[in-house]
Amino acid sequence: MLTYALPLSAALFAIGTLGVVVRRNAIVMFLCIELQLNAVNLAFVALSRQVGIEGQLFVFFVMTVAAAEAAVGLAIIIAVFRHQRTVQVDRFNLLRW
Amino acid sequence: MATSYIPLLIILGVSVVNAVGMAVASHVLNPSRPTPQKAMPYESGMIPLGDTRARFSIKFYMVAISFIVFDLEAIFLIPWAVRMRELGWGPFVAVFLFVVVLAVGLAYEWKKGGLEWD
Amino acid sequence: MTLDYSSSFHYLVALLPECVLFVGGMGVLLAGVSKTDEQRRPELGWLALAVLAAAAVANGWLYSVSESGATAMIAVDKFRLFANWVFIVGAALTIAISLAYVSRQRLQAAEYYALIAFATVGMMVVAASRDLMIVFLGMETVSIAVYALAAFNRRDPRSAEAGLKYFLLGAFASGFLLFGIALIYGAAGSTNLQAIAVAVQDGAAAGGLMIPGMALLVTGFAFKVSAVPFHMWTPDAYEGAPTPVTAYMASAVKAAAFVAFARILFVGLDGVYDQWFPILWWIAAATMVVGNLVAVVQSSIKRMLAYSSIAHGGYLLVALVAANDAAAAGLLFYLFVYTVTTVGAFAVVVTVGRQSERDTAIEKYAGYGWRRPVLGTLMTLFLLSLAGFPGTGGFMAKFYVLQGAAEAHLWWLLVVLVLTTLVSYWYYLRVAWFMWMKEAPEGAVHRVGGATPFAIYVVLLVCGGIVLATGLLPGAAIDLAQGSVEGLRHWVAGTAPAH
Amino acid sequence: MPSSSSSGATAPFADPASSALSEAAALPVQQAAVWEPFLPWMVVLLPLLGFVANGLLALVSATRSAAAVRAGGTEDSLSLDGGRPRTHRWPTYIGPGVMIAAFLLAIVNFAGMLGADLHEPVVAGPYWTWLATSSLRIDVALHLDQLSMIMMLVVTGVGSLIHVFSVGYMRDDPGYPRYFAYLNLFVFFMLVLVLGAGYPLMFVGWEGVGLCSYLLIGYWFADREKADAGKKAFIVNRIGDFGFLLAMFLLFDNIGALDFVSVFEGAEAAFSDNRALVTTATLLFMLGAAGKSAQVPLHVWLPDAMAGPTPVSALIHAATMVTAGVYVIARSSALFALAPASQAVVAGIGALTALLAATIALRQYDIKKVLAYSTVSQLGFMFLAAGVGAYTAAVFHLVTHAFFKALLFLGAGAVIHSLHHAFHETGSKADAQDMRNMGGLRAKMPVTWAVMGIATLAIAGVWPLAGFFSKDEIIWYAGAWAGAPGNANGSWYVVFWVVALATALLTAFYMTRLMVMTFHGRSRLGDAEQRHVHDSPWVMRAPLIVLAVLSVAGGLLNVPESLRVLVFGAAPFEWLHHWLEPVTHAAAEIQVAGMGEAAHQSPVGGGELTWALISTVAALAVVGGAFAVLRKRLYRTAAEDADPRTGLALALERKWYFDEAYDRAVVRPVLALSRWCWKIVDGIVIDGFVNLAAALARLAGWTTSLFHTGQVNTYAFVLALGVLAVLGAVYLP
Repeated sequence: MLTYALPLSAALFAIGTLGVVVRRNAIVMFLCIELQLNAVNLAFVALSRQVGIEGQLFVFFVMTVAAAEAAVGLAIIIAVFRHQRTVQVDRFNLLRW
Repeated sequence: MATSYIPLLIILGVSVVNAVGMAVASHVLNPSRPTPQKAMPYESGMIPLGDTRARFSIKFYMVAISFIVFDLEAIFLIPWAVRMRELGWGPFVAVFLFVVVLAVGLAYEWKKGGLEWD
Repeated sequence: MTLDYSSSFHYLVALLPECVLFVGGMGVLLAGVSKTDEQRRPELGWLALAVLAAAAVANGWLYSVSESGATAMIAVDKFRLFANWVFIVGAALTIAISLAYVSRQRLQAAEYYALIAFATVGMMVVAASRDLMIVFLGMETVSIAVYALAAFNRRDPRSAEAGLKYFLLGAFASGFLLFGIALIYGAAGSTNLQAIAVAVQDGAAAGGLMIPGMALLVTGFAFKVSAVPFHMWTPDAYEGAPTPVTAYMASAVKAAAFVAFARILFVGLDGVYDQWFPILWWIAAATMVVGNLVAVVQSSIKRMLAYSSIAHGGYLLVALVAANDAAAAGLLFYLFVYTVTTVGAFAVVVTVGRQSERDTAIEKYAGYGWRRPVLGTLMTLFLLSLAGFPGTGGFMAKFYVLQGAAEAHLWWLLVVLVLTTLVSYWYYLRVAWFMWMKEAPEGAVHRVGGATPFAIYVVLLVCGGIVLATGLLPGAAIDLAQGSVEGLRHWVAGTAPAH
Repeated sequence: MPSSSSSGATAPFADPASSALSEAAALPVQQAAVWEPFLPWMVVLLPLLGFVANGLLALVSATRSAAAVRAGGTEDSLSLDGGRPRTHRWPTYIGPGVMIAAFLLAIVNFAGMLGADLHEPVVAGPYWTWLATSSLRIDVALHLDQLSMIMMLVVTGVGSLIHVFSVGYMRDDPGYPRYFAYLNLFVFFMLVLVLGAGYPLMFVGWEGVGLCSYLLIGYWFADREKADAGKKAFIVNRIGDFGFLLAMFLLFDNIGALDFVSVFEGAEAAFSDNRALVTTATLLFMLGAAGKSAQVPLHVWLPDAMAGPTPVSALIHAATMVTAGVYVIARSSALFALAPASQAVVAGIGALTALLAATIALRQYDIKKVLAYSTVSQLGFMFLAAGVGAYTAAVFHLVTHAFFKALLFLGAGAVIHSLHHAFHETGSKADAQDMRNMGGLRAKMPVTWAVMGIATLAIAGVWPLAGFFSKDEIIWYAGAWAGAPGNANGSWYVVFWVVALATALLTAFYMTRLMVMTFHGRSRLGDAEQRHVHDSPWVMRAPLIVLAVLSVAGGLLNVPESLRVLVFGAAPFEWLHHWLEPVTHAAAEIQVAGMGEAAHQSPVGGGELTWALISTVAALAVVGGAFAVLRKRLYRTAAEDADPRTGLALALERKWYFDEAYDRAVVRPVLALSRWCWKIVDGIVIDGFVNLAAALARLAGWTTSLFHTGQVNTYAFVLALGVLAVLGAVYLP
């Protein structure tokens, strides 16, 4: 079981990472981050079969954190949208290196 | 155990192949002679104006966020509720405090007018 | 009393400062809701300060509480309590320099102060936790609150942009951190640091999950402490955020990440020192070099201080790499001094900008010292302390870290540290040079007007006093820091880690 | 004076070792009467109090002038015509007052030490524990021994004179209180440097004097060039600090302590089996010393530092701060003795510096630049002395140099002051520091001429003035070391000896040139200006005269037996040498054990008296010859003098192109590197990585939308790459 679940989790995580790197829409990027978190959830659940029940408990916490991030993140995205009329991150250039 | 899912997988595979195949086939087999008229979204209807993305009111967002928060409340309450009697008073107090915190959050949102649609 | 966590009540006791601050934060929030009067803003700030004072009392009281054993999820040790002082002081100073800013910028005061309180709670949780999952929750509490704070000024597009960048990248990095935790959990069978240490001793590192887990964890924390090459978000976020928030991010938030990082590395991952040593060695060196070199060419003081904070992160990483008691105590002492100094410097930046985001260009400081001698003198003091000039707390802190590095024979890191410190003199003194050696531009003289808020003066004098006191009479603070790390690294009774 | 007559005194030029050994035998552990230093902390504290008082006055004055500007006036409306404000009157008493008080206290302590026959350093304090960790304890305490006593006397004594001089010199400066605040602060840090009882405390002073030097060089900050000079000084000094800090931590790691007493006790044991380590440590100290004392190749800041007010140049850049490097080496003599290679480097750098700077001084026209290069050159002499283990000679030259170089600078200051006024009165734009604009001032400024003449003869090494004895001793020791039996680098020391001799003659030449161009020959001033040139007021003249007396008599401090005939036996025999014996004997013992006694003759034969006579005759000949030749020469004013220089003259005028070389080799690359880090490492990638990502994307036949990766994506990309790098580092080792 673990031999399938962990690579799957890693693959999902990698897809999420790739998504954050290549997508320009802030919301899509955020969705990709959620995908990463859920990949970790998968890993927790899979590992908990071997290790113990806490793994499943952790998933609850991660979900809560993800929800909180979503709330704040979307609020920030809305704030940005109000100024810029876009959520394409490559249009933001007020702050540059 | 896993074998019992095989028919399901087969159906899934067939449906995917079928759907993709039909879409591809129609593209491949279809003779393509576009005219300006044909290229319009509605060949003989109104010419569409503006963005296809309709604006949603910010209030939908507020409701959605509230929903997520109180939805997640449940995943902490249910495991406790299932075993409430065995767990005793300690966890009860803990859950009580948890709910109080959420209640404060709700009170804040209420006072701020986050729950009013208008 | 002694805590053995036999009842849930013990957790409440162990988390007393957190509880006090959290309840107080909610109180501030609700107080703000009930009062919509614009004039009430400063009062909410004072209320938040009072709550912090209560938390400080609770923190002091915890010194009289002991725990049985050193394996519980929530630590009640001096390491945590010292870190709490840093967070409380950092938060209090931040609130004090925010009072006028919040009113002037018409920010939502209740939410602003409550978020700072909640973020501080998160930091305390981070410092207290002996469990990776609690560390994660604490870090997220901090991060989410600070995302919101960074984007807090809704009228300023730069603030929103800073918040978005910080949020996207911070969440991204949290993913790596979490994945690392999951892998370590799988390898060690627990997220408890002591259990992990024992598992590593029993050979858990050979399983193939531990090392990548450690690597991901390290990168996650490297992001939180803005170490090169995970620092890209820092200048943008620091520049765009409201200046008091920038002060808070550069000081307390960074301190929290370092405290957790130290505990994890020194306790849980001590057995795989050989694996993380080279990684952190290179990250530390790169952070010092890039942070200092890039700071040289900055023209905005906020950005300069952002890169300076990256550079200081590099110095602190040296203490982590050294991984001995002197370095650990040095880390705590450094964090304290650095927090105070940084907030002090930002207090001047806020004042120069007249409670807004104006005049952040370093050229705007021309002649400032002669126009506002007290502010100019104190700013010079803070800059000298950041540069590590003898007689200031910054020197003592750096000296202490260097001592730890020398004891660990990290000669090359020591050379890099000293050399990059010398580079840092350039950009810190450039500001001092503008303040004292340059003539003010035409017309600037007339813009001096407006009294400096009382709270800012208090902050400046407190920070200046601490910087001087820790520079000249650091004995008490150093004793406290040394006492605070006793036993931290000796995680299994009787076996001192050897490297 | 305790001119103790030990048995080792029969050697014509007693080398430190034999007399040290014999004295140790003659005076077996005789615990001298315990000497209690009298308020030594007060000596350090007084200048600090002066700084605080003057600093407050400066702030009051600055606030007032800002208020005046706000009220619609200009900075000039505050000028001091209508009576001096109080903020400008009080510093006159506070600034020199605290200095003189400190000097008197220093004398009291000196007298006490004289009477005590002290063999071990007295550590006053600890006043408080600065840092106490499990492995290191640093106390704030004062290290009082014969060496620090000499330094304390020089710093407070010469410092007092220069403070008094400044009262006249800076009288009309709008920043008068600020000036005295900085000057007092400098003296405070300088005293911490020389009196601190350990390397960390010394480092405090070390950094502090650097900071004050920076502040005072950039004192007239309206002038961009001058502020830049301040920065240059600060940065070059930082390079020196780097060496100092590293050396300190090397010592800590090997000895476990940083206070002088423990370090020198533990040094031999700690380093006996690891000479490479002590060589590294001492070389790092040498780096620090070279930065502070302006030795090649770190000398470039000192001539630029002349941008500051002239009394500052006299105090900081001639008499005290720049000698800190010599002091560090003398203080660490027990360490340097363990590292002959480092000593050779010290001697070599010293000799090279002495020669190079002297050649540059030949072709400078700015009177202060000539003196600056002369200072660099004389510091080179001191390093040479330290490098040959003649620490007494180094300190001796340090003291006499403080006298005559301070005198030269103050004299030059008087000239500049006077000319500046004259040019100001007539509205001339001529440069008051350019010697081509001077000439024939002797008649107008006889006192200044006389005292500067004395100083010139002293620095040129003419008998019986101070410089003659101190310089002669250095040259003599350099030659003596060449013949030491165990000296592996003997042939190098022959070179050093020759260089030292040649430099001494160059010194005589360029100083004569300075005198002639300034005071003799045709006056190149206009008639209008001539009327305004005159000697300085008494408050400036008095310090000059005192320094002139010291420049004459200073040599009597350490007259060797063989030369006593030259002073008709009027001086105590090798007083300074005996005085410093308790400090230097440890180093001397190690040296003698390592390479045997130094030969008591020059490399080409001849006793000390012979060579002393030869050198003074040669110096006199050069002075006389140069005077005769140059006096007839018709100099043109700076404005008229437009001939392009070529060849060696150009190279000398351009100071051997050091500045240009540094600009190309260091300044520009560092700035370029900073920008590179900024644009490439940080800004990144905006081009590089993005294009890379795009190329990868195309390669995979992906969508073209990847062409426009925004910054956030780029940051995320870098972050992901970092993760991959870390993972790779874990997996691939």
